[in-house]
Amino acid sequence: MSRFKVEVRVTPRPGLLDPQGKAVQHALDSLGYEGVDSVRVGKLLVLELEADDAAAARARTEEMCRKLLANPVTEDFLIEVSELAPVEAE
Amino acid sequence: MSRFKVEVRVTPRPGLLDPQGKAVQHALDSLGYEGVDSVRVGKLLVLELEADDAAAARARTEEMCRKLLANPVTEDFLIEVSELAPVEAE
Amino acid sequence: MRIAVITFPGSNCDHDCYRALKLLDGVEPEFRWHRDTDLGGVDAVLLPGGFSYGDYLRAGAIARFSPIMEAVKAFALDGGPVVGICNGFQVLCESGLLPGALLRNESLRFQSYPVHIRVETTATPFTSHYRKGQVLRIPIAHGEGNYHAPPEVLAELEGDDRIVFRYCTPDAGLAPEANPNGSAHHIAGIVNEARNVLGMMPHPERAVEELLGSTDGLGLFQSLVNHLSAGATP
Amino acid sequence: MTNARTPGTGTPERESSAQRPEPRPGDPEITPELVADHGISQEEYERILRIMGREPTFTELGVFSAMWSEHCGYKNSKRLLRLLPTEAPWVIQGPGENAGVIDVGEGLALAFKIESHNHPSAVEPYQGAATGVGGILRDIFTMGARPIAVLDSLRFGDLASGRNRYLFSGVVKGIGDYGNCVGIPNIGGEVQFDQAYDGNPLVNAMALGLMKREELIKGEASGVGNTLMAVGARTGRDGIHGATFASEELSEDADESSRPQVQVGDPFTEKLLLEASLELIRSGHIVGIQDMGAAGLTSSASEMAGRAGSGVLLDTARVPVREEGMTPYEILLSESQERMLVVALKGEEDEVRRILEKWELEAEPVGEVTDDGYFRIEEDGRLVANIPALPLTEGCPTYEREGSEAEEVRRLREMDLSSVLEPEGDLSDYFLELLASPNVGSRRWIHDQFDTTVRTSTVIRPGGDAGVIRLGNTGRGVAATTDCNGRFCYLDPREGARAAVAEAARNLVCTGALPTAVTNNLNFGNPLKPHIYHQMREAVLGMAEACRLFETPVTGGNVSLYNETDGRAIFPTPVIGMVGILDDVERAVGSTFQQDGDVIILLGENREEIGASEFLYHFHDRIVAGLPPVVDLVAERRLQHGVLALAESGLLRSAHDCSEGGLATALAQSAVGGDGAPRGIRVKLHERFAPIALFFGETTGRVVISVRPEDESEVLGMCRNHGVPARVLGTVGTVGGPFRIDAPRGVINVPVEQAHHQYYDALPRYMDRDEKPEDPRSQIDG
Ligand SMILES: Nc1ncnc2c1ncn2[C@@H]1O[C@H](COP(=O)(O)OP(=O)(O)O)[C@@H](O)[C@H]1O
Ligand SMILES: [Mg+2]
Repeated sequence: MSRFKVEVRVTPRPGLLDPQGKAVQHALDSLGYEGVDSVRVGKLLVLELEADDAAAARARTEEMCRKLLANPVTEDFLIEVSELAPVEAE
Repeated sequence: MSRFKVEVRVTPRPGLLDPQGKAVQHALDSLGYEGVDSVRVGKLLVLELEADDAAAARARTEEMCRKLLANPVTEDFLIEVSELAPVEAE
Repeated sequence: MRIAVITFPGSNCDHDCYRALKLLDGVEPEFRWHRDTDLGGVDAVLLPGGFSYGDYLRAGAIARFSPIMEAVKAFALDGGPVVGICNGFQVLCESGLLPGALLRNESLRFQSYPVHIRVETTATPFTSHYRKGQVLRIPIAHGEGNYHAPPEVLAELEGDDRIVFRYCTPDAGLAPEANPNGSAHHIAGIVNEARNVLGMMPHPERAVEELLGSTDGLGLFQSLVNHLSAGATP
Repeated sequence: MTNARTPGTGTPERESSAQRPEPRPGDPEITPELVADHGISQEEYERILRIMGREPTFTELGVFSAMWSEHCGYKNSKRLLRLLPTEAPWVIQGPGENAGVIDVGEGLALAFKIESHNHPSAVEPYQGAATGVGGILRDIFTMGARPIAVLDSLRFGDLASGRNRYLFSGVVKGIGDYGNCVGIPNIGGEVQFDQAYDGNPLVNAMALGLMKREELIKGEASGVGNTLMAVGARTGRDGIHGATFASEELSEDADESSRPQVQVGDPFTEKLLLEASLELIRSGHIVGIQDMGAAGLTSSASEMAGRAGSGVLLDTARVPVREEGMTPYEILLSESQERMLVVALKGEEDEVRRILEKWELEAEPVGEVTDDGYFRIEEDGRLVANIPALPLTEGCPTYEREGSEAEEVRRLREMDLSSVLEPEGDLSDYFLELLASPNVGSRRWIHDQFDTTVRTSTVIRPGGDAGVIRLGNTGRGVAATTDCNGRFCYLDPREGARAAVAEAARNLVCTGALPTAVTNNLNFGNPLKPHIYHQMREAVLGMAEACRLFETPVTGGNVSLYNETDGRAIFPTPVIGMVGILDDVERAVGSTFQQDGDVIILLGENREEIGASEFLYHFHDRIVAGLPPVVDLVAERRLQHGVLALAESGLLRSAHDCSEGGLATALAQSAVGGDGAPRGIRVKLHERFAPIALFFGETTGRVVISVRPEDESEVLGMCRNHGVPARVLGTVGTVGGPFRIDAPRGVINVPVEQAHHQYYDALPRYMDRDEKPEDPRSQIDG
């Protein structure tokens, strides 16, 4: 068993309107930041969990995403796992 | 000039109450996912912009974060830059 | 006397504020557009509620960069009275005119109903008409009203008598059930150090007529008018 | 047997064949499969061939498919809708426009309409509900009216299921976030939970708007040479074929297959669009405006041409888009939100643009009004579609079908329920449990998430019988409500629809408002099934009869069919949205008891009815059976006049209608409702029949009022004069006192705090705690 830090990036599906992104881009524009072609705003979830190994941590998170963390109709997700420490080390 | 994809992760500052994280953790709990020790919910901003190089892209994004994208009282931010393509290639 | 009501794209309480101010003798409310750069010599400024720029990034975050906000800042630093209600409070925090930030309600839900708030200090241009400890019944309507500030800032607010309103029970008690959003120290409204900038989440402009259920908000506007007319007669 | 009706004569075949679009590279070939995929029947396709005088292009096929969908073409409901009364001296605009409009005095006009977003909400509750509110608001402000209130009529399956809780919380949040951001107060609505709506929630949103009479503008493309401008948000690929989708049954894998049809709402842009549109309308630079709603640019442009009897020429390459490479087909059918089509006076396009720019929005010329009666589309100057406008908008075949009642329904209606009525004696436990039923308990959990007081004109917030808004500074007010009991309608659609109209009117008069006009939302299953068509026809007949008698004409509405999941239809749910006028808004009456010692009076009569009740559903295995309560429209009419007279004379301290949960529940709601502290009551009933029916039966035509003791005899006298049965039941007690109802064969006796707690805990017990672990998404932010 180890502890893992899992980052889940949840982003609006391509093609869907992203009003938040639009508003931010507009604001950056009017603040004079040129050359920003696109802004999408999503969610970042940072979890800490215990699992046997990185693959298990990822698999479990994937399931959580499908069930809860991301809305399959409007959002995509991406998972990144990094090991924190073996559980004994705690 | 190149185009860069810049990911900005905006997270609630440590110590700050994160009701959304709490709610997600709670929901995971009630779904029977054990061993999830901590959940923090933040924002993910994905920008596409043009800049001379990665360092310039980062510097510019840092400024945007300080000015607009994150609230220094409540949020931290982390920037990740990756090159998409030289602008000529477009 | 002339009071500016600022309209940002997405403001939706600007007309309500205008209407409330109109009820007071001698007050001439005037709208100012977010792109204006000049307040035009008004005596006070009101930042109304709503969802400036949709509140899409953070409530008030984008509005603070509106051209008019430069003028509002200068006006405030010069001692002019400024009131931010709901989204206006959020804009004031984002622009640094007030300390702290307003986070998502602890319930994660938008909450809209009449709450009770206790007047904590009458030593401001906005509350002289009330009694200290007086309980007002005023509607809230917000999703991000959970006031947050670092401990040292909260201590300063407490120590300097800068907490103007706290959420309370009908009989003036402080209780978690009476706090609609999880706000630190039950804070519903604060002033800046110079005491001329007020930010509050509840909507006093929605409590100025018996027909609509309460007139408890009138005192705030009356206090402001008294303050201004006292200053106007040297 | 279907029997299609041929539309207006003279299909202009010659001209259309003269201007035949070249096939567009990349477009698929027209095959029978492709036609079928567009939801177009063989018979309909033949009609298209006749109208066109040739085979349609792919783009044209898409256009027909959208315009002849049930959603836009009303092919299965149009003939029934003709049965509804639509006229009265105060009706300024009846059905056919974006919204109905009535005269409300003082030179003011009220626009109002209801609209469904059932299918989108089933797939994505948050966005589905949000965009539903967005659409109905646009319908209002495109008439020139400023939206002043919204209401929402909702149906969900049983809250015991996590999926239903997810849908419910998502829909409520979506409605709230959208309306709150635009700044329109929510003043009421309704929600019913029943397993009949499992997997197929109903989300009907209603909006009201106010304007000066002369500010009324229509959705007409008139004035040859005038410029069509696309205004507001850019066009993306979202919601392509939403109108066709809304006319299909949902299947198990709806989530997967419907993905591309999800539309995302942007209430901030809506708010800007609202301000810009009203400014535009008042500027005089435009002659017509319409929301690009269902079927997007296609329906707005063709309907505007159809109404004006003109034609339009559009170039899709000029439409501002969000994504690259969009085809004319996609641009024409996209249902991207927060867009308008505007007809600007020739030469005044720049003024239009300037107004939009002030609100940080775009306005682009995309075409012009023509006089040839054609809906003509070009892509960068090359013709891609050329369709006669009138046959396109009006020529959709309409069907009248055979209907027959389902055998099952007859059986349920005739079911023997006598054993249900057996319990006697102390019925307090039944009472307390019923108060906490999701169908009876307080809706505060819902409307606390809605801004109800923005615009500082809300006189009665949600929680009473109807919402009341003051009308500017006129001293007048408007009340609004939505009502329908799907169970009544299931067991007897005609009676159920009559009951819905009666309940709506009763809710209005309880606040002191005179019922004035109706908008309606017909939510039904698949009309091709005889028992569904039967439900539709019966419901419309019942609605028509009641509306005629009450002098509340129908000025508009919406039809949502194919509300079925895996072949099972929802209850027939003809939702009534009704508005009423208060001459003196200061006289508005609330529904809560005010003062101890006040006299409680029942208007109307108790009957031994228990059919179709919440009691039955809740305590007897979710059964929906028995005869729904009888509706006596003439007695209802007298009751309405009586209550109104009492309200106008200022004699009412409170008035509350009896509905779900019956008389005991109505008394409890008046005792514990409102923002004040709960008051006990002491009530004696004399009926000797089964106390279960007496306390919990849902007999219609009853109103509980309270009056000052000194007014009692005057009130009873007025009731006599109006022919309204009235009887003193008892008195209002003190804050925190006992809540007690005595009857010959039963009693309810509880501390009022307990009733209070049960009533307000009804929804939180499901939504705020995790007693039900399979309920994940409803608990976190969507
Ligand atoms: N979905 C909703 N949105 C807003 N208000 C609602 C909703 N559902 C119910 N309400 C409000 O709650 C109160 C009770 O509703 P309901 O039980 O339908 O009353 P009635 O039976 O008198 O029509 C009404 O004021 C109604 O407007
Ligand atoms: Mg109702």
